[in-house]
Amino acid sequence: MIKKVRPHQTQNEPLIFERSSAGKKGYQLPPLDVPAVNAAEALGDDNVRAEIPHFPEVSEVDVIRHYTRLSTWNYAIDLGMYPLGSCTMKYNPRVNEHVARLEGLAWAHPYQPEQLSQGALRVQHDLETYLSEITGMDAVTLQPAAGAHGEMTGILMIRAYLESQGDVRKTVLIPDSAHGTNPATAAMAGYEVKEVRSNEKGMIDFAALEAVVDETTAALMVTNPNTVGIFEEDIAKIADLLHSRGAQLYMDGANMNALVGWARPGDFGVDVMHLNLHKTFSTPHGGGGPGAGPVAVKSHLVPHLPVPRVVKQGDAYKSIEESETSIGRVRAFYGNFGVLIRALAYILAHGGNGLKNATADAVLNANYIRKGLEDVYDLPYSSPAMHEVVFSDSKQTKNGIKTGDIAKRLIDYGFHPYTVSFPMIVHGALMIEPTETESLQELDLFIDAMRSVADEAENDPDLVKTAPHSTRTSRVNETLAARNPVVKWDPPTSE
Amino acid sequence: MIKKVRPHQTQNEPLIFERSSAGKKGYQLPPLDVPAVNAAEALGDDNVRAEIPHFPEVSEVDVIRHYTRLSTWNYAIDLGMYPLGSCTMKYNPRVNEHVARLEGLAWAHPYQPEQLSQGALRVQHDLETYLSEITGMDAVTLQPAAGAHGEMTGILMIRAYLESQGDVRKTVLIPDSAHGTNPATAAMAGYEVKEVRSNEKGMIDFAALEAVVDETTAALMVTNPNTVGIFEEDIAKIADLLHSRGAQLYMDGANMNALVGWARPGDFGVDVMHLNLHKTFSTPHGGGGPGAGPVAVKSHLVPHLPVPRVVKQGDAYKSIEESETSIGRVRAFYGNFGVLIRALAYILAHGGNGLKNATADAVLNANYIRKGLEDVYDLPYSSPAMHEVVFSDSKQTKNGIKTGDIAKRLIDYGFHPYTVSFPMIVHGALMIEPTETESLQELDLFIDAMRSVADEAENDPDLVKTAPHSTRTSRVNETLAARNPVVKWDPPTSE
Amino acid sequence: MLEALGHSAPEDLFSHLPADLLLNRPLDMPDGQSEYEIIDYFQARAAEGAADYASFLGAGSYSHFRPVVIDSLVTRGEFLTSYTPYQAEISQGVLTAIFEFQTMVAQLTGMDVANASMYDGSTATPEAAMMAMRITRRDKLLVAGSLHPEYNAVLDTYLRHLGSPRQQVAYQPETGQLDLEDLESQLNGQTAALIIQSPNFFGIIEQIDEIAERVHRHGALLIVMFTESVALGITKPPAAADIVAGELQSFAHPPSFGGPSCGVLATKRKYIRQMPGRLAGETVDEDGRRAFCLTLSTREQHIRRAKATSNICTNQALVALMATIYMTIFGKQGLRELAEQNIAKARYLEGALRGRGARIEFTGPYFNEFVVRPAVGTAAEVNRRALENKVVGGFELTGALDGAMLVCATEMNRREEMDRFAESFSGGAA
Amino acid sequence: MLEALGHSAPEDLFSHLPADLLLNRPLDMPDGQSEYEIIDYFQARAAEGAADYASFLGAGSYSHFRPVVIDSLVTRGEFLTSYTPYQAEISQGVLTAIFEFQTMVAQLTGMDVANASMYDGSTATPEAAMMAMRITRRDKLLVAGSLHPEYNAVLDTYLRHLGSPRQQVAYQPETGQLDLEDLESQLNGQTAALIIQSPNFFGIIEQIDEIAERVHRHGALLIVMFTESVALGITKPPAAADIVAGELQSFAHPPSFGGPSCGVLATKRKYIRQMPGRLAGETVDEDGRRAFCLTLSTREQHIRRAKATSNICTNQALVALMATIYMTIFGKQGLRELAEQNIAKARYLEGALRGRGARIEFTGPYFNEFVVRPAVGTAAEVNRRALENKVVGGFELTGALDGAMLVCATEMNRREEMDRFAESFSGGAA
Ligand SMILES: Cc1ncc(COP(=O)(O)O)c(C=O)c1O
Ligand SMILES: Cc1ncc(COP(=O)(O)O)c(C=O)c1O
Repeated sequence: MIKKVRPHQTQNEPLIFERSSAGKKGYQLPPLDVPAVNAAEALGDDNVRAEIPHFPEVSEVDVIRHYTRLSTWNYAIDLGMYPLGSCTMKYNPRVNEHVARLEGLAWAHPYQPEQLSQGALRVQHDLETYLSEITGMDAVTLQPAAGAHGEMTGILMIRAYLESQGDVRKTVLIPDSAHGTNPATAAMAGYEVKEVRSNEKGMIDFAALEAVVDETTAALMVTNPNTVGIFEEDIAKIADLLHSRGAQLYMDGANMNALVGWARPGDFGVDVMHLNLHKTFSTPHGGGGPGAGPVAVKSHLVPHLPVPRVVKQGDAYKSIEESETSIGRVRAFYGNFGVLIRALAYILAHGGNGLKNATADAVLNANYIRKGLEDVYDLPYSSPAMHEVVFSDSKQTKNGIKTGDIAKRLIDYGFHPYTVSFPMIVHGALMIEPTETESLQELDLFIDAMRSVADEAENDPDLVKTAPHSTRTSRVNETLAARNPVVKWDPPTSE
Repeated sequence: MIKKVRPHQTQNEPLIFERSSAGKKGYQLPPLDVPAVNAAEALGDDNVRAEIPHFPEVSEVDVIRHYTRLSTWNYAIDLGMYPLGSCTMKYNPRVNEHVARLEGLAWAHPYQPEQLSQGALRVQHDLETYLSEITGMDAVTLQPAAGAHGEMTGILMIRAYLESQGDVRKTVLIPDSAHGTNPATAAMAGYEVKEVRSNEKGMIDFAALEAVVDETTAALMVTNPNTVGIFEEDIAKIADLLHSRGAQLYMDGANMNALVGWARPGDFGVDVMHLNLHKTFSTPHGGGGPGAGPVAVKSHLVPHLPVPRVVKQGDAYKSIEESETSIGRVRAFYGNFGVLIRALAYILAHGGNGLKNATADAVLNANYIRKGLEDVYDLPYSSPAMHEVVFSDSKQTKNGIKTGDIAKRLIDYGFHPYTVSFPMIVHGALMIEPTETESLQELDLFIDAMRSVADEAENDPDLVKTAPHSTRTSRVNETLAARNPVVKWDPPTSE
Repeated sequence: MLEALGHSAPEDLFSHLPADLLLNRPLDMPDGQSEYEIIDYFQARAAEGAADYASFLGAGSYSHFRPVVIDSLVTRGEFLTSYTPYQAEISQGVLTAIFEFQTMVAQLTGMDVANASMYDGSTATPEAAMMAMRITRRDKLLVAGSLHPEYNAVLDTYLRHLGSPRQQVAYQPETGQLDLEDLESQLNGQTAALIIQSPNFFGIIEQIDEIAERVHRHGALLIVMFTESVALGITKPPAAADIVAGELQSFAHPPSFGGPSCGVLATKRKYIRQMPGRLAGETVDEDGRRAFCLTLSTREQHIRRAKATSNICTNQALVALMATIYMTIFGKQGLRELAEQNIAKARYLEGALRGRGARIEFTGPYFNEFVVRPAVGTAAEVNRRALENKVVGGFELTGALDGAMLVCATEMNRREEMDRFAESFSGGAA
Repeated sequence: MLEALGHSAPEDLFSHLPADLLLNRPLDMPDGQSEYEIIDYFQARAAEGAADYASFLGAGSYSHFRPVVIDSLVTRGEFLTSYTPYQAEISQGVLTAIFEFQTMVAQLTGMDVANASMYDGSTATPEAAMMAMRITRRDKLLVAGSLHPEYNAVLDTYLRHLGSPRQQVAYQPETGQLDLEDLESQLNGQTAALIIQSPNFFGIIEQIDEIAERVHRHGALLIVMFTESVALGITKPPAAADIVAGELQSFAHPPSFGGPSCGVLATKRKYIRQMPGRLAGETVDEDGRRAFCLTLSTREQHIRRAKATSNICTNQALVALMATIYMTIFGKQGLRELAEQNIAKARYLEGALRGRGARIEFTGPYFNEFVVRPAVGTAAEVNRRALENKVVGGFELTGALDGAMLVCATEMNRREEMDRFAESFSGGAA
């Protein structure tokens, strides 16, 4: 029985272009308080455009209705559990939205004089201080705009460091369980990628690693806990191995929600790592971004941190814009400052103890789900789970049901699906991360739904294969979309 | 074909009490910066309560989810046309919400010193000035909290005025088309109510009125345009009649959206009237309130206006708290000040011309609907329509279909129903008020839906009688609710 | 569109109006303004206010922390821009929230039923009085002398014309509580109800049970009114009352110069059909699922017209929703803690003022407001000095209490602010 | 729950971690704070800012009116708290909005296709450069000397390690536009692309068609970058470019100390498979109804891994939504009017500064920014005086432009502010 949702109406809505009527306008500018200027005279005839073809022309109420209606077609954390593994979809506190919009912060210009920027600089300094303590690292840069951007920043620092040692190396090692951004980043930073195999415990195979680390190895990029939600128990040994062979250890910190307050990468031998503030520190995903991917480093990498660097001198905060040894700038200005505000607000709200409790609850919730489902879904790795648990669809495939089908059917039960088919080392993966902000009630509903789908996979496989059945849009044809991509609206050709 | 909506999922949600878990809390107070005090010692044991039985205990995410989920079960102006006749459901501009929340206004205390209240007083003074100009009246009080409250204020002023003339009268005349608040108000103000008949044009029957106005008549309460959306063409004559017999003319201004900028009650001979800022001046209805019901009067009633009165003296604004001749206070403090802010913002945004255009559009939209539907629904009065149009269900009743059924079926088409069964002079009324903020597209969809329902009433009456079919809640049993009213949640009795 | 209707100009739409009634000039008003200019205007008005002052004003309008989530939720268009939930099938969100509101108000006040809101406390009070008159079929009202004076004035406006005699019951000058002897002397078989406020206008908690016992002995009803709902988190609920009228502004809305706020009216089950205002009730839909709808509307003006229990139609729904969210987010423990913080802050303020030689006027137990008299000079003088230190002082009293002031301390008042205010009590005459 | 899993303490959940890796002390951080304290902290930080100053800073981050409805809509939980729309059936809202965004960006820039956003303009630029290198299979880049210096620095960081030679193309010292002769002299068969900015860092509009013609003659691509999207409301779109990279911050977000903002990347249809970033595409559902989904993901890291067109994953979706709403609400006419107001304001400022003897550095056509040199003293001195009048002046330039500053005037700058700023140009040396 589906307990969590019932169908109700949602308004249909055309594309905004289809709603336009010539001459409509949703916003009025104040009258000019200076003489008007003829654009063609000011810029030259050649530089003035014709009107923007087919651009929207609608009223304010049209705008409100259009986007309100669209919004109702979305699932969201505010509506319910969003157990996307690796994404840490936790509740986004509303006070964080409030403080990020305070005029003195939201309207601060990145070039305004330093004496008028003390607040904005202090926010960054405070956040860096807390993130250093949380990670056990020596310094932090807040510039990167997202996790992948942080990876690039980190890998470039490794490159700069090695080069400063006169030691140019050419490969980066990446476990086969890694997130796609890891190899993509290494390639963008000019490295060759070599894959490292996982063992039967779902961890890096230490022997395989030992065999492959050599004098061409710049770094190993490890995610810990890794993408099957398992803590890499050899992490310290791995760090020693790399260091003994002149290589660096990069940690993808996307899964820090499993560690905050309990264990610190800086204590494992990690040289550089990124954090995803939009995961662990609750800044809202907003349908795909913006995020922030601060990078934390050990002291030997500090000279290579990107500029600008925010520092405290006496009572004043300063921004250092130049450095000889820095990798340079990775982004204009100061990173996604508005996101940093939200993350700092989250940290202040929790405090040290609150963060630690949240971590424990996240791990507890994942293990509760594991326990509730391990008899009906295949658990490829029996190692203890941290903040997420990964099953495979192997018990269901005999009826032709794949992880993607189970995911779509889960929608009918009122949940956003888990992460589908990732990590790649698990064939047909179901990657489930509840986070700490889900209540027992919601977890029980989820377990109940997943068990019910397993049952349907057994007894009514077609129901599952053709799901979802309760959404305004039935299963979307992704193949067709890719075949002849239509990525822009064009006016109907007049007949 | 239903074009406007499709079913989609909505989350189920128990009552907040059913979501509670002992010990949960959604808000943290800052630590006390003064010594804690034992409540029993401070207040005496007898004065301290036991814990509040069954009061909610939930987390912040529970709160966000609960009310977000609930909200998705509502229809709203932001989702589409809301053609409730007499309610003037127009678009509510968002900037008005913004300015009403500015700290210096939202946190202003009604007793703060006058020199620190100049802004709050000026807002009221400016609004009064504009409303006087719009209505053509001599003065305005902003105290009343809603239309009905304004009615009472107005009728009490009439009473005070008559009494000041030594002329105590005992009846108030009310047309049979009037809104229920009119007779209820007259009764609350201690008057007997006498009904006045409407004629075949849907207007007050002048002859009938003439026959009934006498020396016991304190006032006539007239709505103009009246509740069938028709302008009372004899209004000036009616005023003269009343005045010639020592009675006053009260106008219910709920339908001012048909007149603003085009005609002014002060020019018709109206002595006192109220406005509904939550109708004509777009302050949001919020699921039923708050509103504001300012009352505008002619000069002879000015001495009787309630206190406080906001006046301008030189450059300063003052609040006059006492007056011998005033009817007194109708509400503590200054009325629904936050609502007044929104209405003033609306007036400023439109300006004189903008208001006039909005009125024309409102009348145009109503007439467009009338034209689109008059062949399929019975139009009881052929007099020209103003801002709303009233049909009757008499063409549909032959198949057992009533206005209430058509309304419920309209829900399936993605619209909020019109006003059902009011005014009472039209048997089985369908009272439709589109307002000016609906686009031609939405109006066409509405006409299309109404025509389609008329068709179904003819060809598939059961479909209509059992509607709605697309909502999460099917037709609600109102009779059962009234039979043994359950108006409060009680914990399930333990077995 | 005009053309589709056979018109050539908007004027045609109004051509059936008598020509001499048409306004033949533009409205005498400025042109329409842009969003930016409007924000500018209101920012200027807001800047004329007291945003950077500490304040010790209460007296019926209170400043309390307001969780950010309240506005995040009530500004959702589905709540903000919906109408009264007459069409239950597409209004279950609002209806469910009202049902929760009614339940929480009942739980808080110890009553059986509560309505969906009244305009405010000051208008809920005469509605309660008229309800008591309907129930008892008596017309004499006793009103505590310690009622908020503006509430008393509103009561007067509402009731003057109904010919119902009203008499004041004195408060004891020492404790500030209702004078039980005076009460006894005035109660009789014509008394419809006694109206008291608790905490009363002076912040003092009344002896509700004792009072109720006396009132009921005469077949009259007890109406208990409150303006500071935070007190209900810790003080004994007025369960002995027959009708509770009050104000939830503290839970819902910043002071906003006095409105909008949220009136409540709650009573015993047996009086439900005499209640004014809307009620949401539980029922089922065609499929037997729990659903809510407005109910008992035969009490209301749109059905019963001149015989309705009240003329109220539009109420304070959105503010009631704010209060509902507030009560939910604080919850059982939070409301208690909040009340305890208010007690502690007020006691600290009391100490600070006593430290400056000020006298506390009444001995009765108070919640977060009390009447204080400066050692030298008047309340007005103290307040004038306070203003210079960016403090808005207390509410200056008149009559018997002339020269004293009513001060309020809530969880928002910082210790430093209270010390700063206290300083104003020791300056010389201004 | 712990017990259900056979645990007795939270510590048990971490007992499988090597003991020496567990943190055996509390984090060295303050205790958790209440909402009120958090607001207090950030209000204090905000108060340390420049909220009450007029400002003439642009240089890549612009202040423009921001319609209130943007935040009313993007704070709806359904937008704010949803993830990347991988599950199309319950993400049609976000997907439709992205599709609209892509369309509007294409319409605005004159390109065929645009992606769902990049981090910002400064990172979109190297992504465009790498894309051009993939398309042309060439590795030499020419970069205009009039590019935003921070963008240039980011380009350097991204490309330094890929061994791609980069050379600067000079700007004409008189007009401030790209020096076409210098361009010709550097273009050759190894050139992958030329990267220019228009309006360039100095606010000057480039001769895009002429430049494109020359670049294409050598089989290279033209990348046009912009930082001030408001210009696109009136200036000719860079339709002759092959790739357009840019920044929509002006349409979307207040400056926010430089981020978040909204990078865009648009190109010709034929290069779609070489684009980085997400793309929403139109398709149908099982019932044949129009639907949208993410598409061409074989370009992306989660499928193609080391061979992806970029490593980008999380982008700036919510800011892109803000820009989409902004473009919608201004619309066709509004964007043009807005651009015209910017032109007028900047011309007034120009006049006011000339009136104080200042020299405008370049003769090329500019939009709302220009380089100005005070008659006496330096930009730094002028800015110092301006600050005393509550004006944040222009961006101080270095190198060949030492002593001059880049100033920006938008529709938000009032005439009075411009006059006030101009006064600072005529004081003596500070
Ligand atoms: C394990 C892991 N690494 C890296 C990333 C990339 O982070 P971002 O999307 O912030 O660029 C993700 C995010 O999905 C991830 O889950
Ligand atoms: C004609 C008419 N009069 C009076 C009222 C009562 O106004 P309110 O609900 O603001 O008290 C209404 C509102 O529904 C109305 O339509």
